[in-house]
Amino acid sequence: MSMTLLEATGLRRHYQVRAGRGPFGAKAVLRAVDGVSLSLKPGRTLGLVGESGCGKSTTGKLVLGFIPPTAGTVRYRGTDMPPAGTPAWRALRPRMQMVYQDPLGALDRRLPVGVQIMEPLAIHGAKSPAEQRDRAAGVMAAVGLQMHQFDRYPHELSGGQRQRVVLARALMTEPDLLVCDEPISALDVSIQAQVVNLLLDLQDQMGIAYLFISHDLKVVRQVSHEVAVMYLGRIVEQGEAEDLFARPLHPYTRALVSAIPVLGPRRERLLLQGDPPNPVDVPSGCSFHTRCPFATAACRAETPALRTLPDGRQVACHRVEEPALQVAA
Amino acid sequence: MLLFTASRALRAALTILFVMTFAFVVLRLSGDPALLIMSVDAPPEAIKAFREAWGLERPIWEQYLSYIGHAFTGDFGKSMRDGRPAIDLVMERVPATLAITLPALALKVGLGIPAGVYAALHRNSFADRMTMAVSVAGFTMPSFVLALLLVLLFSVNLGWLPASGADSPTYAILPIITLGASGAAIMARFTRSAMLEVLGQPYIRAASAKGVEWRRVISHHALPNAAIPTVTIIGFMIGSLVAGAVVVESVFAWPGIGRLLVSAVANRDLAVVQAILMVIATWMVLANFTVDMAYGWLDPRVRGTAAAH
Amino acid sequence: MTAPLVEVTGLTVDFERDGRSSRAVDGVDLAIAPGEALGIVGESGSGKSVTWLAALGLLPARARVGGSVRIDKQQLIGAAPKVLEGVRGKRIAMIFQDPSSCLNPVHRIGWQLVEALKLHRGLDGAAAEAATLRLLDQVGIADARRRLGDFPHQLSGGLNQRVMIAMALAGEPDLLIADEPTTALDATIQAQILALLASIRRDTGMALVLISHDLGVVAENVNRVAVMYAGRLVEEAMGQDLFGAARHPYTQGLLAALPTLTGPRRRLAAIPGTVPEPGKAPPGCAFAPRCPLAEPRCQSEPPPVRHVGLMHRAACHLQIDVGVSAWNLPRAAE
Amino acid sequence: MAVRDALPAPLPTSGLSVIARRIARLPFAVSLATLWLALMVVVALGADLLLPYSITAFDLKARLSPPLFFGGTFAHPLGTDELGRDVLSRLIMSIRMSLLIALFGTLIAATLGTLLGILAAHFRRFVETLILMAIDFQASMPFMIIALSVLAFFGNSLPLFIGLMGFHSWERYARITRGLTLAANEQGYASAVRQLGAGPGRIYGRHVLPNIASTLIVSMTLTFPEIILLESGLSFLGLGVQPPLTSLGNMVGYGREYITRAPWIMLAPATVIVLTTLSISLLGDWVRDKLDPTLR
Repeated sequence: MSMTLLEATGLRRHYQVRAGRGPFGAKAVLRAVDGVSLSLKPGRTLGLVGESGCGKSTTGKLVLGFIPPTAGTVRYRGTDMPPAGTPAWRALRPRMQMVYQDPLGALDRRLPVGVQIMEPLAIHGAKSPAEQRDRAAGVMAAVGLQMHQFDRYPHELSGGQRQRVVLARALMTEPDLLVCDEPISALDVSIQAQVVNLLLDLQDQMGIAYLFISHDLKVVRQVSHEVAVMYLGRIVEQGEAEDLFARPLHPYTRALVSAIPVLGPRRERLLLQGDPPNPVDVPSGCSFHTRCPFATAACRAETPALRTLPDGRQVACHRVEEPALQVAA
Repeated sequence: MLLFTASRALRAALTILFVMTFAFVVLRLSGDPALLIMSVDAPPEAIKAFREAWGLERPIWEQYLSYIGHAFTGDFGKSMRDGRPAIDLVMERVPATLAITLPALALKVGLGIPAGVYAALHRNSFADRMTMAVSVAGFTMPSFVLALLLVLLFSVNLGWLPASGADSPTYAILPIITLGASGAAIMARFTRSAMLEVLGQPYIRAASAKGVEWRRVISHHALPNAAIPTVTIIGFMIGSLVAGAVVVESVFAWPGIGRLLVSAVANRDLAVVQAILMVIATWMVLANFTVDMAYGWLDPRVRGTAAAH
Repeated sequence: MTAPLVEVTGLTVDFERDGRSSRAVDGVDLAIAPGEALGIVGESGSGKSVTWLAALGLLPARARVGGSVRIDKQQLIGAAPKVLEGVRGKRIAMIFQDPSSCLNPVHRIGWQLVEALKLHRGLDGAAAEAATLRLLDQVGIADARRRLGDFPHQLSGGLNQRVMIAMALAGEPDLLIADEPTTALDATIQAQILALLASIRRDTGMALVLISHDLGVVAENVNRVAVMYAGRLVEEAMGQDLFGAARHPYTQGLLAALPTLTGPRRRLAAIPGTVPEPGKAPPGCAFAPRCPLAEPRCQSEPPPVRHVGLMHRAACHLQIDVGVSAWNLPRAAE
Repeated sequence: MAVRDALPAPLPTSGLSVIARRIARLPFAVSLATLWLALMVVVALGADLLLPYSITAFDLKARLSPPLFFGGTFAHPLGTDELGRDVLSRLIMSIRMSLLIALFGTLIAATLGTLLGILAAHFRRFVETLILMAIDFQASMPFMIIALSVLAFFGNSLPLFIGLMGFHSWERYARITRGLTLAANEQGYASAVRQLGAGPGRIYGRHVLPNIASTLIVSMTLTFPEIILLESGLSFLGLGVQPPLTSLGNMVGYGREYITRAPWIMLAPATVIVLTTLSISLLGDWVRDKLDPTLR
């Protein structure tokens, strides 16, 4: 089955900000997301990587219809996403859920976790309390929680257990889509693998599609079928996960991959100069040209489109096919 | 910096306009202003003259504009008690109020800040607990109770100081102590918590790690940062000097604005009340403006420079 | 091995709260040779940062510190404030995780650098300014003269960490302790900062203690690695030995739990359970409740730190052979 | 996947033993404060039963009689005033009146402020700007002055006076509620529940309000004594509670005339004011420390 579960086209999200302070501060536009298109098939995982401020979290919220896009559309199973807060939007929630970076923040610390796990069913009111409880017991077992934890409060659980609670709550309505926003970043190293394995197992068993947002390239590679790399609100490269990290083409992806410290032998490193530009003041042309070691005049003038190469890889770079660039790599 | 100043000045002007509008709306809501201000037994032709002068027959927005116009020239009408312009009555009381509130402010700052800093630096020590105990007492003791206790002790029992009036500088001593003591308590408490907050910041530990000796960490790293929130509370104290003096001036029969306000409220002398309201609002706004400027000077983060992200 | 520059012996740290005390560091022994780079790896609550804050006397008053930390025979634990102030920044400098909140927000960058220079080199006026510019240049800050007048909030996290490093260099220390220096920074900026630290070490011969939760960061930047868990040192070895032939089940578990950037994807080996809360470590080996090989004595007796190879120490009752992983043994299969 | 978790020992379930242990751990000062407040509540609730005399009953034979132990009698344990009215009786009625005003004032301020805060956080944009402007205005004028002008313009009546007290510090609740609600809406639990498909009623009623309740209650321990002080200050000046009703400030104001001859008229209510505000502040500080350990 190759029907598309989720299709986002030309998503933009701009914010009005003041560059200075006070009512006289000059207005500026912060382009958090600036023309992102992506699609996701059932049971597949799309990884979204990038550094802080690249718009990956905003993309996650746009895809769920949680915040309205400035431009662009999101279609779920072929129908347009209704505006947030409307009954139609709410009715769609059981189909798509979110997993958060900070599970303690995403849980209500004054309610026992069991009550919170059952809440989606209570909201969409389909089942009797007894049925809700049965379902909760099943889901808790699936995510590796024990029934005696049903009456615990979030602060009485460890970070890994809390993330399991958040997952259990998300799974109650048997969604097709989970948007995971940095789901393991706040966890201790020895706990991260538990949650990664759990996510993979759940996908196997339930056929859920994931939009997996993270700054951690290693983890994204571990869980994703396909990976998109974002820089300043745009996707600069997208491709099959193992291939993308083994053979990054866009200079930014190459720098990012080479910047990740690894245990094995040291690799050649493409060290970028300076900081990423302020998203309020995105450079003209290719937004990466200010830090790109291969930038030319054309890069400064013209924004490269995301093109599909013969091997299926998508890259937004003017020079990606030039031999000079291949040699320099 | 210029933009910062301009935006604060605009805010100050807006607040004053807000207060005027407040007075206008409340006055209209409360009945016929002419009757309220002139009192019911005023001669009908005087009321008519008043209505014409204030344009009470005209549409409400015209009345509003004319009211604002009058208010800006300091014309709030005449006091119904002695027929003098209200604003004159108020302005002649200003020196008396300042004579007790300014020394009291010095007392609050001079006593409260060192006590608060000391308490924070010697946290959980006996001195800290004592400072906090005194400060809680100062916070919970109403000024009129403190005033009366001081009178009971120093005037009635010991006979050292006069209890009420304003015949010589010694009459100012008890009002100043009353005003200063509770303010100093609040100041100490606030300074202590500001200081503790700063001492917990990473840059304090980083300064120590750099090898800076502890005394210098306090004087050059902690105090300038703790000063920022402290200035807010000083500004608020300056702004509410007059308000704080209302009760104390009444207890000690001190001829300042506060006492005038109380008698004006009791007699419903609305022209005087309005004039005082505006004087206090202007004072408050000036104080806030000064604090904002001091803030900009103390805290580079609010100076409004275009920051790198 | 040459005479150590810094020697930590039997260091303990207890935090008191509400009359109860909890042990954050429990008998840590470490030695750092001049010019050496030592990595310290551990999860939150492992005591890896507290160890060094205790050494420099930077912990709050409710911490009780025992044991010994010496730099060239000079005892630091219990030393007078004057002695400690002479060591901090001058002999041992320290940089922290969140550079933007470690710089004083109300002082200009230049002022803060000059303060350090005046303190450690007695420089003033024009000489201090020249030295400041040199330092900023050394840490790779372009346009140094303009940056002197900036406040920390005007700089990015990466630039602020460079300033912190410049400040640490002001005292020309023998040892720099970098406590998670890149955790708050993005990957590309992290690479810049780590490269900078490496080049400074090449130029100055300064020793480095790099504290991190990221095994990759440590692997790429130090010679020797110590692994801490729940306030204790569990394993210590040269980098290639530790990452190639770890002998402690915890270290082995950490390595097996780590996804890779190259090679085929395999299922991660997850360490079950959770990190014990500070002060709630079990009486025996702190890792026993999560260890696939734990025996009864592991629950009751703390394991001794034993030499298991050349410059390789591990704190485990079971002497696991080279090349054997606790996580591949049949008993670990659940 | 098996997860072996160290299970924390189950908490003791007997409610009574928990309460007993909590009381044993109360600091001495806090216990005293709690006792005093309990006494005040009993007095306020049972005023009609406790009253030895009517507050307007004159006893002209016993004018200005001193309290017990200062030469007085059991007939008037706290002495009498110029007209021979029993100070204890007046004090009991005053406590009821002052606590009543402070209670209603606090409730009005908390309700109004919380509501406005939630509205601001929910609707954002224009509604929020308007509410923020009102907060700024309220915070930039000393409330004493606002209160005095309103009293001057509208005259005085008890319902108006109580309503006026309710306007004191509403902006504190509005500010806290808006801040916490925004935080919860941005990335916290409220956002998570909204993503589950919950409507505003469930989000605010079941999640946000219970979560911020403790902060609001701590704020009420600040507002309550402030309103007692404000009310007694205004009543002291003769601008608050009007005779024949009586409040603590009112009594002090009246007793001030007799400060040389009969200081007890003024000292009795003054002591009650100070002890009550002090007790609430102590209790509030203690509760705040317990609720938020980071403040210590």
